[in-house]
Amino acid sequence: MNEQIIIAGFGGQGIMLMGQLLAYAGMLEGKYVSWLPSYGPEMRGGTANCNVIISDSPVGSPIVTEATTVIAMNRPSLDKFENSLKKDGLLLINSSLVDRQAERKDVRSYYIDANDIANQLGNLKVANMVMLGALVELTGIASIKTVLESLKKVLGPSKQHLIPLNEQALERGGLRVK
Amino acid sequence: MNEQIIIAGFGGQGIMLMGQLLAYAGMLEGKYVSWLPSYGPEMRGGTANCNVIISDSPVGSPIVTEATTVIAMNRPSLDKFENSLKKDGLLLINSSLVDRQAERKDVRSYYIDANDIANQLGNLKVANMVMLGALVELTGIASIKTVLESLKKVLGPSKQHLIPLNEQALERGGLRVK
Amino acid sequence: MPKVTFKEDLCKGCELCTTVCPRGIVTIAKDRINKKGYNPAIVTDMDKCTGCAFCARICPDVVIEVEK
Amino acid sequence: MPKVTFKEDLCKGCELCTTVCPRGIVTIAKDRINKKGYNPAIVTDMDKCTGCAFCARICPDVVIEVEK
Amino acid sequence: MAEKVLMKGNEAIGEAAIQAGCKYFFGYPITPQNEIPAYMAKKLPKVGGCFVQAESEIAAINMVYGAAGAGARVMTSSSSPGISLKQEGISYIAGAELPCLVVNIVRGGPGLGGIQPAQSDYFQATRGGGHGDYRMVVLAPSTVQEAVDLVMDGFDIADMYRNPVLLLGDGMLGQMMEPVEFKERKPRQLPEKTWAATGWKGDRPRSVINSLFIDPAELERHNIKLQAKYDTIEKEEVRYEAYNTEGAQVIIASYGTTSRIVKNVIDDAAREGIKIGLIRPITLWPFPKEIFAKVVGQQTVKAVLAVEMSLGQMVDDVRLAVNGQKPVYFYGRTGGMVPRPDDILRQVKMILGGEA
Amino acid sequence: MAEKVLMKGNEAIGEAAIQAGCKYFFGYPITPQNEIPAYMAKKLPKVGGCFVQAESEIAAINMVYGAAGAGARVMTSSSSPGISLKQEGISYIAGAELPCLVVNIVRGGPGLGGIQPAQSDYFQATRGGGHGDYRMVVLAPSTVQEAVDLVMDGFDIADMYRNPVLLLGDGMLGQMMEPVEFKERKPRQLPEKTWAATGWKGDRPRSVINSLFIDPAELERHNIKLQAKYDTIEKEEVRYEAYNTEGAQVIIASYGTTSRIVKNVIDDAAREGIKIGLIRPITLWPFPKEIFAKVVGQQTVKAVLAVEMSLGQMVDDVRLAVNGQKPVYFYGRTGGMVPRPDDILRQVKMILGGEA
Amino acid sequence: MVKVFEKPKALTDKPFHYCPGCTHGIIHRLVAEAIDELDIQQKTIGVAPVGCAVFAYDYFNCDMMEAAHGRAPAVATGIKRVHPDKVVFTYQGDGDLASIGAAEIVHAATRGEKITTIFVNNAIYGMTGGQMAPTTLVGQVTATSPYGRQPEIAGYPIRISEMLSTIEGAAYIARVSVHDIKHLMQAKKAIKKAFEIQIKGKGFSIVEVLSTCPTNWGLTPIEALNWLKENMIPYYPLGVKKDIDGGGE
Amino acid sequence: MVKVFEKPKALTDKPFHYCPGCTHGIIHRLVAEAIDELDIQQKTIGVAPVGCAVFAYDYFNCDMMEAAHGRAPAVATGIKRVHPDKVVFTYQGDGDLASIGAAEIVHAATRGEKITTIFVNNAIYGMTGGQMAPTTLVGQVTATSPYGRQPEIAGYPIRISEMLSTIEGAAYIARVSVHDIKHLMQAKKAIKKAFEIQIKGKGFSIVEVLSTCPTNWGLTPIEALNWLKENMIPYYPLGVKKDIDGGGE
Ligand SMILES: Cc1ncc(C[n+]2csc(CCOP(=O)(O)OP(=O)(O)O)c2C)c(N)n1
Ligand SMILES: Cc1ncc(C[n+]2csc(CCOP(=O)(O)OP(=O)(O)O)c2C)c(N)n1
Ligand code: SF4
Ligand code: SF4
Ligand code: SF4
Ligand code: SF4
Ligand code: SF4
Ligand code: SF4
Ligand SMILES: [Mg+2]
Ligand SMILES: [Mg+2]
Repeated sequence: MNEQIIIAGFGGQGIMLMGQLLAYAGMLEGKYVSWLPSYGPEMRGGTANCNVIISDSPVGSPIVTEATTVIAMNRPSLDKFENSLKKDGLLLINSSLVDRQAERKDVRSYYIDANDIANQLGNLKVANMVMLGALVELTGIASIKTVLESLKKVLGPSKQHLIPLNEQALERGGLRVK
Repeated sequence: MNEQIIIAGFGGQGIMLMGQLLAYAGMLEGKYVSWLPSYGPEMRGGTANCNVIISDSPVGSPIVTEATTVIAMNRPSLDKFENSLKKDGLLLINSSLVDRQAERKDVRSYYIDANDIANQLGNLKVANMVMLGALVELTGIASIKTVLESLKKVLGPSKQHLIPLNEQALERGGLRVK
Repeated sequence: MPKVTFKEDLCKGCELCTTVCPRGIVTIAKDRINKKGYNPAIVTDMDKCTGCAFCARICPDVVIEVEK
Repeated sequence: MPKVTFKEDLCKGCELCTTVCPRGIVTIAKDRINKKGYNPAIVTDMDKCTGCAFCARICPDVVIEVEK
Repeated sequence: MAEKVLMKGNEAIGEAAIQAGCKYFFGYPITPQNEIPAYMAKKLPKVGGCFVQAESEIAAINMVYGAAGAGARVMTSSSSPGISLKQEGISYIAGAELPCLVVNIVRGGPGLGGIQPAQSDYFQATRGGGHGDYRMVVLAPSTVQEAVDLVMDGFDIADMYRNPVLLLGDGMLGQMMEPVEFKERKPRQLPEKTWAATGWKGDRPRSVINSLFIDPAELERHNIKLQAKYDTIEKEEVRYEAYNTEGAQVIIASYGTTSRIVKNVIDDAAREGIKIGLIRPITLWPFPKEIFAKVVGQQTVKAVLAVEMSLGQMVDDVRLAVNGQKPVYFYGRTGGMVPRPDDILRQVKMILGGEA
Repeated sequence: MAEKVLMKGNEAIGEAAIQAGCKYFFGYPITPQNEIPAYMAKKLPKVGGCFVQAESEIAAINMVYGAAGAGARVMTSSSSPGISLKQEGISYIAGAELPCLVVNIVRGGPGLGGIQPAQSDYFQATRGGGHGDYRMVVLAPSTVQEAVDLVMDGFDIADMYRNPVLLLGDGMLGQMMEPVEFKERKPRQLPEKTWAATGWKGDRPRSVINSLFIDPAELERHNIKLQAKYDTIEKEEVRYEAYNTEGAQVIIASYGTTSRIVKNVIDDAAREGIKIGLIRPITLWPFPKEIFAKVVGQQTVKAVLAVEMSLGQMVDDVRLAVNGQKPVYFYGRTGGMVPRPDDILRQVKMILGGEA
Repeated sequence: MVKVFEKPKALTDKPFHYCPGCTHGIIHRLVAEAIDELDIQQKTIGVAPVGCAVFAYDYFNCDMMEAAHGRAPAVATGIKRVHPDKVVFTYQGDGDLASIGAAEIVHAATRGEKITTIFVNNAIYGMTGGQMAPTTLVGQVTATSPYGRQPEIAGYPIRISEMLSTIEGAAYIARVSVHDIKHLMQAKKAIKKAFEIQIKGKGFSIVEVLSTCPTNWGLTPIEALNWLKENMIPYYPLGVKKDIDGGGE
Repeated sequence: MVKVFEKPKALTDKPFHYCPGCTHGIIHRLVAEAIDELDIQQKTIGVAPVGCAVFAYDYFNCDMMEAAHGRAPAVATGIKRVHPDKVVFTYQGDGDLASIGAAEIVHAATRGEKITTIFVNNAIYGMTGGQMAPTTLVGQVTATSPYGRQPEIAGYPIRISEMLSTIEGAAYIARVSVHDIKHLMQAKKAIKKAFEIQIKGKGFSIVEVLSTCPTNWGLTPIEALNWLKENMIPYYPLGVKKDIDGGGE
């Protein structure tokens, strides 16, 4: 396995957390992993993205130049990263916020209405977990269980009550692409 | 000509000025010259010395390692620099303040009671000029006239009234070793 | 009658202008987003405007122009 | 009777001690120089000393010791 | 075996320092290293230590001087412009022979520059941006795990030799997350800090922490003593990784995060039948000269290529190490741009094709 | 011909600057360069200029940044620790492409060190003690006259390339007096300072003096532009003196005041039938590589000896220039100690005798 | 119809990069209005800091320089000495001015440097993501005071205006706020006055403007204005601290 | 017979290198006497400045560090944080403290750093040969104010004690002089008090001591004391400027 993933969206959409959970889950499943965020001057409303690598062998460059998967949580992200995807790569588009189709025809595109699903679950903030659910379902990088386990570690003791909601979101995301 | 001169004494004895006048005079007489002072943290009562080179060819190192002439204005200076003098070099000792004879027998030593002579002239400060007079007399590095000319330039317009006294001191110094 | 104009695409939806209008006619248009991705501020009832320019003065992004 | 001792070789002849003695008995020995090359301070008439230690207190070089 | 955790480079550096017994941190905010002071502010009070946000980088390095002189394990971190400001202080620390760890998470320069990863402070790090004849040991990790290990080793090296140690990373290393393990380490035998200023009870010579030697002969003696120490370090502390070097056609010299990209290139090249070797200096000073001399001596090696995130700084050291044996080429990106594997490979091909 | 006057190096530097049209000086006291600010304080008001004693070296270099950005010929001077403090500012000046003259009258280090002459800031000067990919032109006079000439040239070079120029002297040069002549110079054709911030009347693009490029691609472009400038400087501005090099058995590389001592050695050696040549870099950056390659190529030359008042800094550049053609040796004194002619000659003999 | 309010000429057309509701934008505009009203745009040279306002050189429509962190007063000194007839101002945050640049501001005041400083005190380091500033209030949680600023460890917030008022060369010092219309009008008056003091050659002038950082305070813009009013003003009393030209408290 | 006056134990036997009549020597002794009287020699760590007092590490008979120019308060902070139970003091000149080290002293005070600073104000840079200091009086001729300090160019002398008094973390601030016996006894009292404040953990304490530099003032030691009295004291009024422990003016 050598998954090279780009996750991108607005700051505030939980982009960084998605990537971290993925990397964490990969690590728990015994893979070599890395997570690399974009960073810049602190300003609200900016865009954010991160690179995640999950591999059977040690990670060389943590920078993803040719992605196996791109998750575009908003329109500018799709515009920016669609071309970074390698042939036959996986393109996950948050169709709730992206008003166009993929241009690439040589990739596997999925449209997930993550914000709408999250809304249905009663909390817009879990749109990222919906997408993550879809991703793990499609790639088998990690099980939803491991992702949840990762979430428990990342959230810390005070926020364990959020686990069930996130579990639901992950599952809904998975179902959406099954 | 390649005169390598060390002049040393207490701070306040006008050591630096002696050296500068010598270098200035050398320059006016068309020689290559350099003047290099010792320097250190500003403290009264310390010792001071300078190196003067007057030469027919361009000056290499401005540091005198083997002196052709040493002027010792006080005892510590004699102790420190007597050995820097090359064989047959010239050793001028301010006998007013130095209470010993030269140890070197392979050099030409002169004892000049510079402070006493200066005192007689009514101004202890010109002891340095007395020594300088002796030096130029003995070496012919420059004429007393050129030294005086240099002094005029160095003193600046406001202090020209001091020239006659200094001229006297130079002459008295010259006479002392004639 | 005073006229208040919003350079809508500069608005960041911070809502500061909505707090200072003596006539309470400045609000956020919850129903649309501008190019920057914010719900922009608007004047609901221009007739009531006094042209006091308070809204413009507090706006950190120089979004608003006022004529009288 | 108070006793004032000078570590003469430390003296720098600054004369500060001469200005504070209430009895005016501290002066500079113009006739001799110490190791450092200064005319050192001395007490001329120890009998008059009150042991006030003013001379010692103003001395910047801790030259003076006073006993009483 | 300790548990593996996923950590940001900057936070891992902080945690490693704490586990190495560092109780004092003095710093000043600057991107992209802000997670280090934030981590220390959070954690040091819990281990009985102390975090002070200094008023400036200069104050920070001088607080480090004070704390190190007082006998503590102490650290500061910053990024390029802030490290420039610390140069006088670092020179003082080297001059007074105090141990400490300085971290530079490099960003693009010169001037205010940018905040993206760069390696353009190599000269400053290895040549002493400060004045006088002195050296810092410069450690250049390429992974978060290595950063952790080198932080711990760095404190030991600092204490061993009474010398400042610089950990040189970049924005990428500081910001990325990787699994790390805080291993049990067998402690190095370190000299006692009898020289530290801790209050003088008369039971040892009075401690005076100082770098002033007004008599030049004394200062020269001091400098020669320092030089002897540096000679020992050059003998004892050189570290590098030589990867795939046997029979290589081209040797790439690269360090830190850049070397990871080079590793990708090596794999890509292998697929095309080109054999590239990597020498990755882990200590930038002392520079691993000997391995270069040795590897480059191989018949197979046609050339050496230095790859850096700068416009050519380490390449000087590579040239000095290669000493004319083989041609040395350079490829670099700068200002926060990161070399791409395909561009590096193109360089290698050009060299082999005689076009470079 | 102008009149010859006997002047202290430091004062001559000040006078040369004024004659070169420098009207602004910002500095802070430090031995052994105090005569420069004192001279400027006395003279600048008389030429309608301005001397400001800054609160620190950092403030001074940033005042220089401001004045240079405002279009003025401007200068600062200091000595080693003070120059370390200026590194961030110098990096900013290089980054914003501002012209100015910085003078370092070097003293022994590291730390507070001493105040006697040294050359141990060579690395800092030539490698940029500051952060980022930048260079300063470094001029190293060996006589007071040359200091005067190079100060004047230095301002022109700075304006020509919009780059800081460093004049690197030492305590000996600053304190000694020699005859100097302030020659009529034919002015170099210099570009107009249309970029300067002088108040914007709309008749030119708004002037923005800046070194921030938040987009790394932009910063890289800026760096590459700077690099192109440095390449031009390397081509156009190299200066050196080659003395007695033809048929020499040993080439000594030495600069500044040390090279004067070497000249004595050359005479002494000649008397003993040993032929020594001297290459004296006048620009330390750009370093005169080519002349080394050329001279050292001579059959007669057995070896190169770098002589410095440091523990070995320029020797790196000499090695890089010689590139393995001939062995390169080093002899240095440090901490304010000055090499003695007889000791240097002994080194040469040891080299020739195969003992070094 | 006449424009009763429009963008001042001394601002460029570049939209501000500041976070929504950040009062840096208001303060920029007030400075620009003062420049317009005094008709000095053509002879003004501004100095941008390192901080969120670093891009001020893109916004003020006059010649600008970007200074190293904290050194704007030194840079301004260099400019002013070369162009004594120009109007030179610095725009600096509290990290920039009160922390790393403390010596530079104290000495610009001491020299009576004829420059004007706009000092934006938002009790935090905005640009770098919300670390403690010397002006951070006691108890305030920041990235580097995670348990709230504790006086035992980090001391008490510094009152720059009061401190500089002890310096002879400082001619005009005022602390203002922009949390409501009334106060921002006063702020503008103070800024204009500060420029006038410079133009008259009286000495150093500085206006400390209390400002918000909704992002790093973790508040909405409206909440942030209230927090400023309720927490900052009691510790940082508003008013003219010094005015050698008459006035003052 | 009892010794009514002898060299304090907290001074080593090394003779001072100061110029004849330089009051640095008196001030050293007063500090040492305070250390003796408080019996804290074994737990005191001193920090020497860069300035004429650079060799203070040879004179104070306790552990000492030599700090970079102006940075003594930062160095002392580092020491004190490691050894909160020790007594840490800095000894600094006016160039060191008021000029290059202005930020460091302001922030040591701001942090309420529990250290004591002895600030020797002699209105000049002694060590480097008599340049203008920020404390140099108007009109005073120095190497870098050859026409006398001109306020138009160099501003007015800075009153450090008054400036620091505006800072909350400063617990004790006094200005004293040593030009006569009465005043030097007061100086000693202030120095002792400053140490006591530190020992009690009250915060930052500083004693500004007016001092002479006969060499660079170009006066005899006696003339220098008079010059201090007649010129410095009127501009630098003596007294306790702040004492959170009670007292003050
Ligand atoms: C020498 C140096 N140190 C640190 C930094 C990092 N830095 C950038 S902005 C900033 C602080 C900004 O805070 P402030 O001045 O309060 O301005 P604000 O962003 O709050 O407006 C810092 C520390 C830097 N660029 N240069
Ligand atoms: C960074 C740095 N800048 C400048 C100097 C030079 N220097 C040494 S002492 C001194 C000033 C001393 O004046 P002050 O602090 O008033 O002490 P004083 O000698 O008057 O007691 C200076 C500028 C230095 N050593 N280091
Ligand atoms: S101008 Fe005044 S009344 Fe009109 S909308 Fe704006 S704030 Fe309201
Ligand atoms: S104040 Fe300005 S930016 Fe904020 S909501 Fe109103 S118009 Fe928009
Ligand atoms: S102790 Fe008092 S009375 Fe005695 S000599 Fe000294 S000053 Fe005079
Ligand atoms: S005060 Fe001290 S140093 Fe000065 S003259 Fe008196 S004893 Fe000597
Ligand atoms: S981080 Fe704070 S100060 Fe900076 S722009 Fe955002 S709100 Fe304003
Ligand atoms: S130079 Fe001045 S301050 Fe320094 S020791 Fe001499 S008199 Fe004292
Ligand atoms: Mg701020
Ligand atoms: Mg002083």
